[in-house]
Amino acid sequence: MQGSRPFVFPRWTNSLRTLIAAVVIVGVLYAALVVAYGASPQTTDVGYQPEQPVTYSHAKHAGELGIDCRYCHTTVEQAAHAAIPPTQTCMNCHTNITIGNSEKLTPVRESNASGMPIEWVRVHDLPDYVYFNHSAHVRRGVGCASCHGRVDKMELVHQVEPLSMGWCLDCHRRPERHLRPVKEVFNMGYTTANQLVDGRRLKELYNINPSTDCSTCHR
Amino acid sequence: MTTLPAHKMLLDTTHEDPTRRAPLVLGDHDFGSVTETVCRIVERPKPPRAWYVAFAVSVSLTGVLVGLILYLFVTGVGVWGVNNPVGWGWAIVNFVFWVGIGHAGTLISAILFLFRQKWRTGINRFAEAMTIFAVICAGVWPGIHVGRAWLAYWLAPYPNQMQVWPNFRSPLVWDAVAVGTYFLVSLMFWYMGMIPDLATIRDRAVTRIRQMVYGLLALGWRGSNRQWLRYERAYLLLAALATPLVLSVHSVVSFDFAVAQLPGWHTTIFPPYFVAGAIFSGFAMVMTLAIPARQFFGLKDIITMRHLENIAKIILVTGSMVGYGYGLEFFIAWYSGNSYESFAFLNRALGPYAWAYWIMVTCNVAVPQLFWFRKCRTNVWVLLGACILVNVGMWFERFVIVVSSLSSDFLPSSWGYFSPTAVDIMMLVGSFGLFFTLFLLFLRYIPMVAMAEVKSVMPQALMEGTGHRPLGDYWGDMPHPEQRHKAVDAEARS
Amino acid sequence: MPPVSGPATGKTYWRSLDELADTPEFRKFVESEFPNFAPELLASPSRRRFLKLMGASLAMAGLTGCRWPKETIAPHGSRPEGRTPGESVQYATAMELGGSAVGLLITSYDGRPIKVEGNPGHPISRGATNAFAQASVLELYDPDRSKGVMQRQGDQTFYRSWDQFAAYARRHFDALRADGGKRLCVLSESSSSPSLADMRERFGRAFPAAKWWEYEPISRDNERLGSVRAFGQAWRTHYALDRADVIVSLDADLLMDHPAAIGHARDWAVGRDVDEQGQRRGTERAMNRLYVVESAHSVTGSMADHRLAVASRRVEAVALHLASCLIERGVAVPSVGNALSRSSRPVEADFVEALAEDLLAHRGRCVVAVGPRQGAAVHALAHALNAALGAVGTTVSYTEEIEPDRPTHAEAITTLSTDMRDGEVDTLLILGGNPVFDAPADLEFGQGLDAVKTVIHLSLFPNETSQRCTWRLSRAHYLESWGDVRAYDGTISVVQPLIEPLYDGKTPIEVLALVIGDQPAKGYDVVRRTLQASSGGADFDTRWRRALHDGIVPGSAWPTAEPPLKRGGWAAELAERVRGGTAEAGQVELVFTPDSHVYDGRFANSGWLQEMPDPLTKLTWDNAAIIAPVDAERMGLRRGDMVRLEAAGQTLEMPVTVLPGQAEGSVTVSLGYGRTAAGRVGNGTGFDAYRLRTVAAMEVVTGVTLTSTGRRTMLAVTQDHHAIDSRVGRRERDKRLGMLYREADLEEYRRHPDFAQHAVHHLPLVSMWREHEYEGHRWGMTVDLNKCTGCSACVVACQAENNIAVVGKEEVDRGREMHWIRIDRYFRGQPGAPQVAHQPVACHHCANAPCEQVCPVAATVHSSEGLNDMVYNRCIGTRYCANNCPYKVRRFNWFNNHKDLTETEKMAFNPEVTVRARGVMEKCTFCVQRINAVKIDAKNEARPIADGEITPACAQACPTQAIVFGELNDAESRVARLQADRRAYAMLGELNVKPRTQYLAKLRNPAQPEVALPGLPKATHTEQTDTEHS
Amino acid sequence: MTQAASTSQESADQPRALWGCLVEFETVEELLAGAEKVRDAGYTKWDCHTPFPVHGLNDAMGIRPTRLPWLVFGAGVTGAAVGLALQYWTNAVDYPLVISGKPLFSLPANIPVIFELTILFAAITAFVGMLALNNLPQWYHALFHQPRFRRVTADRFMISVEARDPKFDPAETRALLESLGGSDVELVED
Repeated sequence: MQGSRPFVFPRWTNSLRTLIAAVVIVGVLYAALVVAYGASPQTTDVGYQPEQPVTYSHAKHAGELGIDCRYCHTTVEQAAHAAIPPTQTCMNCHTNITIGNSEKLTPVRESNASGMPIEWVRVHDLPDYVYFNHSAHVRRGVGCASCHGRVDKMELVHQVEPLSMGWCLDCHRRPERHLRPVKEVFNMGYTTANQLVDGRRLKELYNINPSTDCSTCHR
Repeated sequence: MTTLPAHKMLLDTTHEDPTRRAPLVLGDHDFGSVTETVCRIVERPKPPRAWYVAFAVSVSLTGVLVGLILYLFVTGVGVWGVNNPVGWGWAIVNFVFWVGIGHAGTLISAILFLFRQKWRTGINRFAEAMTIFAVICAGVWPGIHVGRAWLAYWLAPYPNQMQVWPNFRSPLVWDAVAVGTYFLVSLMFWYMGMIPDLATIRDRAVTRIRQMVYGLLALGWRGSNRQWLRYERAYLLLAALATPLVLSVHSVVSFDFAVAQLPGWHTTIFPPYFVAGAIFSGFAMVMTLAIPARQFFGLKDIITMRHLENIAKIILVTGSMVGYGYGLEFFIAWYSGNSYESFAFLNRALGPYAWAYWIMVTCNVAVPQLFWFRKCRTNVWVLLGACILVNVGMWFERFVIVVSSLSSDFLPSSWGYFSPTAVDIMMLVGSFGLFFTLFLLFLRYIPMVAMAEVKSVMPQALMEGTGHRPLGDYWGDMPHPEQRHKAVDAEARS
Repeated sequence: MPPVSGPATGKTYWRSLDELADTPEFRKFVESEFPNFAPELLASPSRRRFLKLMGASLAMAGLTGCRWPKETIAPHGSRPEGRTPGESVQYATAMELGGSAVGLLITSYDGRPIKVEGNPGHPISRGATNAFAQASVLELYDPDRSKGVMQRQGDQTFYRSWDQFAAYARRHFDALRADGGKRLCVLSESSSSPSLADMRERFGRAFPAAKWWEYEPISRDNERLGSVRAFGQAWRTHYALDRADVIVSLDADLLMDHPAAIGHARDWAVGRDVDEQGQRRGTERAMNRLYVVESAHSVTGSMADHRLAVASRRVEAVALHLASCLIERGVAVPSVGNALSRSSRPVEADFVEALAEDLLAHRGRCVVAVGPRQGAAVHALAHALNAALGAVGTTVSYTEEIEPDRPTHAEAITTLSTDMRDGEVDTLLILGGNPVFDAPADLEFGQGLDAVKTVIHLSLFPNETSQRCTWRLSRAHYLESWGDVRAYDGTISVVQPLIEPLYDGKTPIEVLALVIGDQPAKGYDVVRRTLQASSGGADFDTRWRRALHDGIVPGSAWPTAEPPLKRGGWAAELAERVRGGTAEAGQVELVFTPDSHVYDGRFANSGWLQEMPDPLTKLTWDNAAIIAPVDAERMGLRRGDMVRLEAAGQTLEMPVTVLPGQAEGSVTVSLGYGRTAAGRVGNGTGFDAYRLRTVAAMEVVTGVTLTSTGRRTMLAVTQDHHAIDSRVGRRERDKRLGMLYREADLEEYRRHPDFAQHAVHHLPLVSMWREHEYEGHRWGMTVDLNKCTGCSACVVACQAENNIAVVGKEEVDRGREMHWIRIDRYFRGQPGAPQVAHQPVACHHCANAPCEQVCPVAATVHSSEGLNDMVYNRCIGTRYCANNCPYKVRRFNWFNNHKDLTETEKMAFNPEVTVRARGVMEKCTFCVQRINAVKIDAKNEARPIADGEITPACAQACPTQAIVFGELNDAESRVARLQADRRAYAMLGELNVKPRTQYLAKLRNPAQPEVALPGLPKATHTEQTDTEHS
Repeated sequence: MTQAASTSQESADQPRALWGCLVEFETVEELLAGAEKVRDAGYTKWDCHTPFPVHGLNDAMGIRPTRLPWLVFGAGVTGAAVGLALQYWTNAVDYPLVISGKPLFSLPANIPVIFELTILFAAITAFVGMLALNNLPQWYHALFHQPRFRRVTADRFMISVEARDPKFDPAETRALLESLGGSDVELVED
């Protein structure tokens, strides 16, 4: 064995040292980024915009025509769910109004005739172990737009906020950033010169101290 | 000066004489022959048939373990015998058992190194290997024993969209951190110790593939003294860090119990007594592995009877500590006047789990007392038998602590009995399979003795007259080369 | 339901709903059945919750950020008036069992009834319920229920439609009119429904010659007969236990097994609710005292201050001796007079003497009640005694009886089966019931049935009887049907449907209408007609709506009367029997009781009831022959040993269980188990005691032989597992009992009102750190051990409210039952005459909760309102918290417990509570979903929360109101006042865990002056001689 | 032969540069003696190669102790700080939860993690630092071309002087090394 020629790694292998170091460091950072952004609801959920059985335009109804949210989502102030309106609600108007192309309305008419529901696709979907109550929020000056965005500008509704636990907590910890006068809750376009000042005042006024207890949302 | 004839004194490796200790390496070895002896094992093309048999068995058992883990994941932890009130069963028992085993390695390496106990050199390498593998076996359990293993990563404090953090008050978090750290540090310690030896194998390697593989692993070690300088310093530092770590790890494991308020768990004596127990079981396992190893691979000259005897002495000491712990628990229970506490221990000794308790006491307290007798300390069969019993006993210690305490705590209405299922049993067996699989691979491919370190304690490494001394003070520890040769001749003549 | 086979007819027939679940047929079926409901059912925001729960939690698990599967919302076509999706509504109705009703309020969520509560306005329930009522929701959704109409032809079964049946019925019954239905018989369950009675009259007019029989396996006919003997006519006896200071129960389980049990419990509890002077709160009256003489250890017996365990057949002797003692003391017991020669041997002299003394001391404030298993004469005697003691009019009252002169159930079933066997019956219409299974064995009813050409069975389940019938009609569940029922006191409640019939069922009323071709045929109209007829026409609609809303028809209770006792030979006869009774002495007797899980067998397919531990034996999923410890010792029997029972020529092999307090020489077997056609849950559970029952001995069989077979079987109990039983353990158990369950005699309590505070001696509890303050709310609970009877209504109520899984017999045996609230049951004293302790234990929401600190992921933490929150979706399942919980109230999902639920069963889920995934810890939350609901409403209405507005399911169901929940920060709230009571103590408080649930110590009220009575152990902590229980 | 060795290894390489000079010894004694001579000759870019750490060699070579310990100490302190900060911020600041009625921040509960992190950081630094300071991994090295050099990991001791050394001169250095009494002095090419 003494005689035999030793195997020697080629010279360039020495540069591997730096390469390995680099890979390790970059790899760690990359993983961190993936977890932080790639997997966060901000990335995965925001912008979710499923096709709906009826091409109903909030921009048209809530925006142009300026119909109040509560005309359709009647229960939002009393109940946990902001109920999706029954077909009847559509027909209230559309029995005599048939502007625009009326094919759009066919499913609605069918549903009205058959009594079978229109199966809307849920956009804002919380996990099943999360219990969100609309009435508790809209009655305390949390605007529709704060969570659902400018629905009145959306042709087809999509999700604008991550609806992640962290996102909920942000508001429960610092409600002043989002509070508005109760009468402005359904005002999509509400803005204020100095949100923080107003927010703090309203927080006082409505005596709002949101809980971050687990059982507030998880039961 | 003793009256024994020189050669007797020198060759009876168990002979003790404060002024003249027996040598650590027997036979007429020089650096080359030591290298040869150790490397031969790794380099021989084919291992003994026994190796293949053992390996086959171990691998299939590992398969069983893996299969059962999958079954567990799809079905639920209900496949075990655990229930209410006994929420922790064999999974945790096995975890503590294996972590305990995993202590001797680093302990031998680190603490003995710090204390300049040069007899460690013969055994530290595979003691460390044993540690790594034992910790791997231990690591399996906490992971799979949780109900939703796929969420176990929530124990890690990483920023997440829930904005929720782990609860650092929980001993389980301490546990995860401690065991994780322990594994990493042990691994580095082990690998670092191996670098020079890997280089040796690299340089002796004949086949290209071996040259490349060991070449890669040796990281281009050149044995240069400037390297040795930092290497030794780093090694010393690691040893210095690992020593408190070893002690902390099992203390933390004991917190899993001591921090709870369950009678029989909530005991301040746990940390020291767990550490002692860990060392105890760890050394027992080292012995269990060392004896066959030196037998099969002809290492009797390097892992000498003196090594085994020293281990036996440690087992005797730690065993007695553990026994003292058992006694003290009862005293405290009685002395504290806490009725729940007193019952917990009364119940251990006389309750439905008395059988387990008495197995534990017999194996852990009675058996080691054999080692008071030299005859037993120097008889491999006694050593082997005793050490296996000790391991059994230590498994039962954990069983008694975990199960008997849980089965009857505060409300008699909720007392319940735990009985293992087939899955429990097969998984324990399987974990042994995993352990031995890894260990056999180690024996096959990695020098099981730290050659460089052994060489450094050989007489040739010692320079008369120069005033230079390898690794601390050698007076009396090494017979002078001439003396040795004389003795050997004497031996030959008689 | 047995697999049905045969050529496919026009209509598809099917085995179970889930088989069809997603076929178009099923959709069509559902839509046709309940158009409004179907969409909700198939996809409503609430529904989705459990439909894809596993999916969701898994998505949560690994694949962070992945969206849930696409979901659709199906709103109503047109939303019904006043229906808010996702909000629950309550409707009043009533549930009838064994011929008398309990008024209920049903919580309906998006059209699905999901929870049963008591109707506070109802005279019997008064807001409380029992386990049976609680479990009726699950029964409604039971996928094994009978579906639609089935016709058997030869060995083939065909699915038919109601129209097809109607057509058949018209042909068939018109033919029968010819001879006035001479060969037509109806066998019905006993029912109190005025409408049914009305329909029965119409039926009688249609078929003058037809016979109508009524049969109930669990019958109270002895009471009727007793009153007939005493008064010459059937009267119904009512007890006002709240007015009684001394209550004597002769084999009567007033608090559990009685049509008015819930009311009794409430009244009885009034007399146990004492202040620090040991007097009833706010009155001068003393705490009541309960004497029980019985063989089987009943719930009432477990509450007794003095309990005398004697064989059931010797109770009459005790009663007689009591009478003579009273007569001795100068009480004129009407119509008994000197029929009793003093020659009748004194029985249990010291007990009876003391009892007599006590009764005398409480004339007019005492009750003597006799149970349904005792003979008519004993009942008659009780009437006499009550009259003599001036109880009648104060604590005892009488009302008329429904159908006073009907034959007894035994007679009825006997005649019917004889007629059938003699071939005098061509058509038999069975309305409910399950005679093939529960008729006395010696009648061999089944065989008789085969001799009948046409048997039509209307039944909720395709049970043993339906299988032998030509037509199986599925019966509408009470939650699906219109009807009316009477409570025990006669109060009428209107039964209104909460949901369209899921399985195409009809009510007996409707079927009768069909049979006689009567109009109107719809239950709704019939009920309205009856009510209108009974209560006049003027603005009927208002009263109708009111009745529906209140759940009762005001003023419909029967007027009470004081019927005069008439002389009868019964006293002499009784004396005679007692004298002769010596002959039977030494013989083993067998006593039949209704079962705490399955009643007479009808609830056998209810997982909730099957898994509810029996209040005394803690047995689940089984019945067993209950024997006394002494007998067990003598025969060397342990729980689970199989024995052979031979009685009246019938034999049965079943396991025994040993129960302290069971009378020596008496074996108790509960009826209703051993079903073969109960459904997937009930089949093959337990052992069929009906096989030992004969017409001659419907209640008690004497001369029974009991021999060990040497075999054993597994009985799943939730307490006292054998394996854990050791001498040290037992000694410790008895030692601890005094600390866990604190009790005192009334006298001692008067002397040391704060005895409960001194039951445990420990170092002062100091905290190492500053305690957290709880501004705002701080919830707490108290459990009054002096009131809790162990009836277990809370256990099932909790299960229904919180979607608690049923795990099955094997898992229970492993110790994996999931109940969030359990009732610990301990025995103390001599196994022969033990004292019983019932202690409900749920999560105590400790301020220093030991479970919280050990959770690595903070899945269980404290809320700012002092709740111990358990966050399922954060839990990774280390089970460390359960290990560290001193109360052992945490429950772990060892498997996916909901895997096997059918879609219909899932409809019983409460959408307000997360359905827990596999590998997750769960426990009592103080019904946090209810707390939050009230909080949100209160805040929306900007008002404070009223005390008692929030009631957890357990507290709401509790008949005695032993459980009180509320606001601890408000010193005036009930719970705060109770926790300030000196009887209040924290169990295991010495651990300094600061539990928020506190117990009010138990008081016992033994007779004064102290006489040597059973039920009074001399030493409080006597060594248990019984190896089985504690 | 070196020539041959190297060419055969790396034919692709540019014309060989001289790397240095190598001498071999049998025993530790010889090595130490030799090392002292080279040291005294004032060489700086040179090294000894031994199968095990020969003690006293550092003095013999006159090299200064390593600064590794300071790195390790620093890392340890960092670990402790990180451990404390992490636990304080997560449990007491970012999402304070009431757990078992305990204070939001209590040092005793945090000690284990702090301790473990201290060890972890320090240990990793010790290991990685050693490699870094030793320029490891360095799979290629001129000396690996020397067949004899492979015995240095078994039973031989060697001294190598690099050509980079200012005092290096092929002839002189060779002479010096030969004077050390070692065997097979030879020039090593790169």
